[in-house]
Amino acid sequence: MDDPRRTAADLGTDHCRRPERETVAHPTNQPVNNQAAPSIDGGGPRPSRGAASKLLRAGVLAAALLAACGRPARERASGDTKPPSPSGLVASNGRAVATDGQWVRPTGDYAGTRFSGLDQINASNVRGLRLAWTFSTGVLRGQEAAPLYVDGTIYVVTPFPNLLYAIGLDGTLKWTYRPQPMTAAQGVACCDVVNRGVVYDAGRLFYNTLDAQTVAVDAATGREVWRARVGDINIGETVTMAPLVVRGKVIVGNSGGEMGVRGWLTALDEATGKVAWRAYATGPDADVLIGPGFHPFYPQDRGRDLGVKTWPGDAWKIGGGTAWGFLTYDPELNLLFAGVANPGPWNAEARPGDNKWTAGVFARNPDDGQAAWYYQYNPHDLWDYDGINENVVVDLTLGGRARKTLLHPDRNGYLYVMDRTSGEVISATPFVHLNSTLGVDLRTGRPTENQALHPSTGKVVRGICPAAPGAKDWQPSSWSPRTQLLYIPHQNLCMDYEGVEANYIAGTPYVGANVKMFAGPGGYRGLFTAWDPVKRRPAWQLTERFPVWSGALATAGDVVFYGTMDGFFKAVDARTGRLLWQFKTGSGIISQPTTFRGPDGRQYVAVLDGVGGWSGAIVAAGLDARDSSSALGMINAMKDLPQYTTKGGSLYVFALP
Amino acid sequence: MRSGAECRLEREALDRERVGGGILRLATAGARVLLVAAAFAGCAPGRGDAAQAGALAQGNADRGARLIRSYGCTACHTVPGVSGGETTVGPPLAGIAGRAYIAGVLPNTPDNMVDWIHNPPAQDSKTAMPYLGVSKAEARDIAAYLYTLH
Amino acid sequence: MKREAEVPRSALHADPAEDARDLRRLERTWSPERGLWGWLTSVDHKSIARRYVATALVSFVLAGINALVMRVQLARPESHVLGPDAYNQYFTTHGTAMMFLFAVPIMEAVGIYFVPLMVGTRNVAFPRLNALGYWTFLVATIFLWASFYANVGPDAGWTAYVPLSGPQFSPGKRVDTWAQMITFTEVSALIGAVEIITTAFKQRAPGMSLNRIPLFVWAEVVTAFMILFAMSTIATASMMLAMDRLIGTHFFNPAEGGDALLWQHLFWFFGHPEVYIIFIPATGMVSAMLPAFTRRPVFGYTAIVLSLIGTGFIGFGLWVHHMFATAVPWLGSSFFTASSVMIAVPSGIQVLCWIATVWDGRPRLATPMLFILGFLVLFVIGGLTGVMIASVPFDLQMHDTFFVVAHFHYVLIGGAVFPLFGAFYYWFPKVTGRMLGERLGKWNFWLFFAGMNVTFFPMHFLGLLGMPRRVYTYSPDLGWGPLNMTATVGAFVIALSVLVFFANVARSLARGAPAGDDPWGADSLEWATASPPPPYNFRYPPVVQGRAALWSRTPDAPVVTGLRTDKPEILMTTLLDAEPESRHVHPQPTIWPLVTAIGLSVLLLSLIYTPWGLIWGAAAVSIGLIGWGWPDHHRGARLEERG
Amino acid sequence: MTRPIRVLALALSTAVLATTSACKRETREFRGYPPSANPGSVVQDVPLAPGPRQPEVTARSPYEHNAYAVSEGKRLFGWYNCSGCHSHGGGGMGPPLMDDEWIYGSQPENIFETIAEGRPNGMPAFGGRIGNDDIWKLVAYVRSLSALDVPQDVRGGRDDHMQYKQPEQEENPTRPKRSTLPPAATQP
Amino acid sequence: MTLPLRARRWAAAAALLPLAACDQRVQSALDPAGPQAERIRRLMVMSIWIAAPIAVAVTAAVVWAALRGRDSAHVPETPRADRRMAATVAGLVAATVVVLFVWMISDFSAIRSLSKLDGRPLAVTLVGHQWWWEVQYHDSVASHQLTTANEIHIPVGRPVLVTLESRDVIHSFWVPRLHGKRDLIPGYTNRIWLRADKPGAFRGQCAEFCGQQHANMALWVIAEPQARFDAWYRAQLQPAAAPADSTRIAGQKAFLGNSCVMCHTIRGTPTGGRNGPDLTHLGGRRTLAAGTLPNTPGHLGGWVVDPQGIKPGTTMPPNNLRPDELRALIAYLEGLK
Repeated sequence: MDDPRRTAADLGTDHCRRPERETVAHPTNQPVNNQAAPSIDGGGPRPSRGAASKLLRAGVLAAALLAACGRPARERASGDTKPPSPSGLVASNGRAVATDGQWVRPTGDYAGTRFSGLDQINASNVRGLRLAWTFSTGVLRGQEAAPLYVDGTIYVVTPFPNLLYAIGLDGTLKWTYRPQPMTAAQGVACCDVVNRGVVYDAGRLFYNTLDAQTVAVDAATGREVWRARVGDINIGETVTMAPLVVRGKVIVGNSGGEMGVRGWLTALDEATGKVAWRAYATGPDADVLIGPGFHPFYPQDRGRDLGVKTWPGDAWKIGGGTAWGFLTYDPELNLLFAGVANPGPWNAEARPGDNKWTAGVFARNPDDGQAAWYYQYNPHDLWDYDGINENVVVDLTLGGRARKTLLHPDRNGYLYVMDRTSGEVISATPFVHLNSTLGVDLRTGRPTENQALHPSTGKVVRGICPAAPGAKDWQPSSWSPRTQLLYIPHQNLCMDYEGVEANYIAGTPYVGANVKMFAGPGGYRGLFTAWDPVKRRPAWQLTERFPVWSGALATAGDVVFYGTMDGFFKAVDARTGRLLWQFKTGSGIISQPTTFRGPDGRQYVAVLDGVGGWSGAIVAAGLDARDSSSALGMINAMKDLPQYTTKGGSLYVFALP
Repeated sequence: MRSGAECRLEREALDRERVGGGILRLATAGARVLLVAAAFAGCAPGRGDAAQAGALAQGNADRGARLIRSYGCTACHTVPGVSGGETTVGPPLAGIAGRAYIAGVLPNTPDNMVDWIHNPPAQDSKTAMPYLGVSKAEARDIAAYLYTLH
Repeated sequence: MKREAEVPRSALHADPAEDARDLRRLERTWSPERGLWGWLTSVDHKSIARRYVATALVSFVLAGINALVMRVQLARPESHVLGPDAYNQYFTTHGTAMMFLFAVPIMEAVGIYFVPLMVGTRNVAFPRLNALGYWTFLVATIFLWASFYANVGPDAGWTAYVPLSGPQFSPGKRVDTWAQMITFTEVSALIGAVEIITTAFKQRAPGMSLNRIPLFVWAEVVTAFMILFAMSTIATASMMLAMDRLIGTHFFNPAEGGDALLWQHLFWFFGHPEVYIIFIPATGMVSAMLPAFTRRPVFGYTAIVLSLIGTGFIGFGLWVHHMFATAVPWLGSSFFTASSVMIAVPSGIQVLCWIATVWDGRPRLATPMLFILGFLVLFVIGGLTGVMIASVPFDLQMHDTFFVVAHFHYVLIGGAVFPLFGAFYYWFPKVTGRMLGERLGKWNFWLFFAGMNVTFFPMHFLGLLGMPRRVYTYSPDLGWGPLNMTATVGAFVIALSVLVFFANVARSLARGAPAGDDPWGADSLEWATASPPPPYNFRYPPVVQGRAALWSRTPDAPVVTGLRTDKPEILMTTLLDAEPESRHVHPQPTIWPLVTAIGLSVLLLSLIYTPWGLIWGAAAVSIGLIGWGWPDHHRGARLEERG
Repeated sequence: MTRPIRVLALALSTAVLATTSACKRETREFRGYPPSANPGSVVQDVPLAPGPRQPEVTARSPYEHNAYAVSEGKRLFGWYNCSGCHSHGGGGMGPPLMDDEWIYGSQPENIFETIAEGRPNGMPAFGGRIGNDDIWKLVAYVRSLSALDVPQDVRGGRDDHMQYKQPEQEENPTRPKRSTLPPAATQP
Repeated sequence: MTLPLRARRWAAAAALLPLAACDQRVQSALDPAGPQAERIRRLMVMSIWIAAPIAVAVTAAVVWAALRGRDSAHVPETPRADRRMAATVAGLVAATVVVLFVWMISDFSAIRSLSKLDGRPLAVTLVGHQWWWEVQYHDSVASHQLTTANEIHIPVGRPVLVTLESRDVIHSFWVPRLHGKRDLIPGYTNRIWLRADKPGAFRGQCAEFCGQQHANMALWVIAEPQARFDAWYRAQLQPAAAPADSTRIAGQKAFLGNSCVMCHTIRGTPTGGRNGPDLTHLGGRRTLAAGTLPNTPGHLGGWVVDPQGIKPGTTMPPNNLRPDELRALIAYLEGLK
């Protein structure tokens, strides 16, 4: 559906005329949505069915739409010249949504580009952007969610207690859904009680509550359709991620890598909430859903039951490998790209071995969950370098060859360009100052560890860069097909790290490390980088006082939006990085900005403020900065944040006057 | 072997030490020295006649002392004459020969004692004292030793 | 005053009445004031040294009681006389007190008493400083024992290895009391060292050139130099430990880049010389006593002096042999093995010289001589086991076992306490004017000798059988019971012998035979004055004509005259040949050392609780120092008045 | 010689008396207090009452002024993963403990109850998993973090770990503040 | 004047007597079971053979010197006599130097023979804790690594490279029948080579004062033929068998429902405590509480309920269990072979 080749070509254009878009965007005319099938079926709960037939139906419909839209004017990517495959046609459907001016899932499209084809707001007029209205969510913890826009309604999910608001484009509250998660869940949420968003599909909204439930809510009425308990908070499982709905399945992963949980990725039936499959990150192949179709590129990932053999004793049962990042999907290959988080505990001495299948990425078939390939960014992860960062589905021409690639800015500081068909690393280039590794060996696919910074129990190792949150944490980047740049919001943090004995007690933290973070070289803590994956260097780079903990948003107007933790919502020139406009919000921003076009034809930009998350816990949870190990050591780097911002939690909607 | 009085003295000394009075501590140090001097002077054995006790329980008291240690009775009971920790899980067995009841449930007869040692939960299902696999014969030896503890 | 009569007539006043007045004036000038005030302000080296000895003996007895209680605990397996917590305090306090509060100070104290007498001067070089040294030592003693009896006794071993003694594993103030107590004793020991060096080098009687200095004085001088270097090291170390514990530095915290082994290096760089700081004065005592009991000078004066100096140097080069088990590289440990073996050579030279002295002399088996003979036997055994554990492989097996306990008790009791007890018998008449009883003395010796061997010889075997030291209990299955029981019996025999000693002292103080000036017919200058010596030591400081000062003295030997009697004047002489150089007016008794010591105590004790103690204490110390240094223009007048 | 000895003895005994108060501070109590009591029997909730809850106490904290217990509490704080949520007093997943805000009360019995019974916003109930005696040690340590009624000289030393906070001895005592409503009550 | 000698001899005899009677030599440096301990024992014997005659000679010389001149007239100090004596002393000093040199050379040769053993070693990491030992066996396959406690099983004849680490204070690893000691120092990683040349159980004990329970911090090295060792290793790799009978099921419930889980691990159950020893195969160990108690149900029961009575100050808290829970727990733990 969201074939990035096509998005690359199409989204920059405005050749599809607006009235058509508006028509298809009307709620009564649902097929424009990514999952085209439901309305063809006549609405209602769609039964789960064979992938092939669904694909076909979607494809046919999408082809029609594509024809209506017309061919893109500017053909940039080579892929465009290829005859459209069925899946490619489906992908175009997704593009249609994006260009259409709606925003139905946090990642924007399946490819995870977070690119909007809207260009009403552009580099020349963004200076005139005005606040349209605000809406207080009433929850003062870290707001990491993306406001969705579907058919004249904005949907916002708050952190715990995970309220879901439907707000009209004039700012009126339409309804509120209260899932009432268990309060105890707050006690096992490692890094603030955040929620990363809700996803819309076929008239329903799907999201996860902190106490590990997935709920489906009727988008029109706010009534609960189903609710599925996917995890158990008593063993430390929470869910904070935004699910992905693909091919009739709601894909959910757990959080709790710091609590000694066993990570999993689960597909729930979109209609009923029943578990379709669950793929664990550790354990025997049967649990990980590794079968005959599994063909990892690198030899160290081949072998039976590596999810057990690369762990001592029972450690794999509490070995982490959660999946709390943004998932992306390539309809053409029918592959879901799901990052796997760090192994637990942080103290690596408790888990000698490569600790598969953690700190890497799985390509899975969303229909049955079977793994196609796997790549481990950080074998035997030493520093909490989760592999959950987004894998943006982009096609690039590399060395004269068109490649189907994934762009993955990893926490370890390398920007990976990978072949998404095979899992081969094409290039891995540092995009931030780092010293924890000395490069990635492309032959073996393994990073070369810096032995001098190898942590051990009872020994403080100083100056490890990047720090535990990595060069870039969850905050999603955005790819602009117009500029061919990846806009990465990230941080420049280093840390002192000491391993301590990790003691597993179910339901309590299982970390085993004392950490103390501080700004990396340069003294600034935040960076916003426009990265050219072909030339493997930054096009431009901005520095910020605090980590840029918000997502990025690129638009066809060649404007890139992001927010800062000291509460500025910024628009910068996509080609130069020049600051074009900024707005001071009530609290720091750590959420994902989105943009959409309202029924009135105006382009809106929406963002939530409300500082929090791991980096903002000092404000959101009122931590005491005298203890530099608070919030897993993040506090030491954020001691001055309370001087710049306070708690908040409001939706800001901007538009040109 | 120290007399019961001596043990008591010593325990009192210990208690005082726990209380931790400064001058008391000096005094206890002195008391200890005297105690040991007394011990070396050759105090009377603190136990009754082993042969008599053995006859009572039809066992061998010396073997019983060894069994008490090897089965770990001393992990819960303080048994005069058998080395072990200062444990207070079960009652101290000093003077058990003169007690009316065993574990508060059985009259203190040699047979009951042997049965109790052999399998305590069988005598009282609520007891914390576990079945240790002590055979009847061994239990008789142990009982023989215990009956030397007047 | 017999010897006074031998003073050449030329030195005396022509008028006997004037002479008597002059003597009275001299006496008034040097005597402390009367009453408690006089006691508190005294700067006389003899009274201060007596206090040192008395205080150190209190610690000896208390630490000995600790040892007895520990021996009782260990006499049988799994006994419950002491719990682990108490036992750890007992053995730590035992070791600490024996080393820091008994052995080192008493050796220095004997030096403070006898060095001025032996070099023929009237007081030590810095008498007020000397008083300060004692007061700080007294505070240290009270402090350690008070905290022990208050259940705040240090419990990390007298070596106080980090991290065990660090902030995380030694909660409370137990180790802080230890560290600060060490600081106190360091202050006092360093003061004593300065006194002894200066006195021995600048205040010798005319004619006592370097090669005529008595061996005891040589030993004290070498010791004093060792103290200067060793004590400053431990001062650094204990300060670092206190800072780690108090203000969160990380000198010894391996996690933050500190080093747990650094402590051991610093400690043993002090700790090994410490053994020689205790042992060398003891050898000096032996050399001082031998002539009197063999009726000939010690054989090989030069060899012994060079051995002492050699020991002083080599003593600093073998500390790592305490640390072989920490995995020192083989090459490095070989070096330390070699130096540890090498130090046996100077010790061996001394032992051979002493045996030669006895061999060639006419031994008189009085109690001091018995202790010397006992010393020779025990010290040789201790020395031989010392050479054994200097070997890396041997040490790897026997380090931190009872073998080592046996070894160092042989060295320290045999090598230091035996000569010291001999010295008590030898010098008691000089200090008190009364002889100690010979019969009880012989009991004392034989009980001590027997007890010592019964206690410590079995410990060699305990070590070989695998018994580690510093264990509060052991399993009966290990078969260590009988040997331990033997050792405990021996400990009580030692205790009995010490009781006999104190009975002897008590008896002698009450009704001992009067000693006279020189009961032993000895050769050194302390016997050239009355027993006990008058406050001014010598009415006319002697002039030395030979190495054995008294034996070589000719009937018409000259004396020093012309020192004023209305002012406390002493004669300063040159370093090498002791030519008269200048007269020096001596400070008067004063309360300010005590005030300063109290200030210092405020500083060091409050530092246990808060870094602000440095500020408060500094203020308190400055009060003392200001008073101390306040110019006293009326002193002369006051002296006149008293005169 | 007798006079100095007398003075010495006098000084010694005075010092002994003066430091006797230190005994309690350094006493090491190894067995439980009481040796074997059922968790939860020590502190009981009261029925509904206005204002902050004041649990009924049947046993007083035995370890408020004991250096060893505080240090043991510090060890257990790490061992039982308290530090996982509360870090070393600064908080994280759980609220900070070294500040002056005490959501559920700052009295020893309040803290005991918090540990034993848990609190609705995520504090697990450790009663039954941690013995009463250990809980009291934890209470003593937790209170020492903000220097509540804990003499300076019994507070735990720093860990031989990373220096993650100022040495505890330097902390200025903070005055407890009680929030009358737990955050759970304020949530929609 | 022969008394001091006699006294010393008597002491030695008294000391040797119980030694001869003692058959408990599990921890004796005099009964080596490995090449290094044997080498050290030879050095010890040699040292004693050098030292004993010297001690005897000196004692004899002292006694003789003290007695011979006692009644003689004063021997005048003549330069000649002094020279003769000086020559004698110089000769003896020279002899001392020679003896010491020979002694030292033999030390050095012993040092050389201790440093490394030939052959592919079994790699074991020993981690010292207050007051127990954590034993980790290494393997290139992570899942074949093994963690156990207080007992090191080794194959007979194969060198073992023990890596020594500490998590708290300094400890010292000492198994006298195999080798000398080597410290476990926080911040340092030490190594020691061992080899047992005959099967047997060799007791070792912490030899560096490490706090309250230094005395009760022992461990056993158990040397077995390779085949038995392999079997043991394979068995240890297995998780704990699920309890079969009702008592043991109740025991497991008691284990999981009480404070045990805060510190201990039993593989196969949802426990992962690392503060205390791994108990997965507790029932197969010789001793409890780091060599303090024989592993019998009675000792186990007392230890679980009242560890502070047996090892005062140890880190294990007293446990408050219902009587039936206690009995079940004992059955469960003893069943973990």
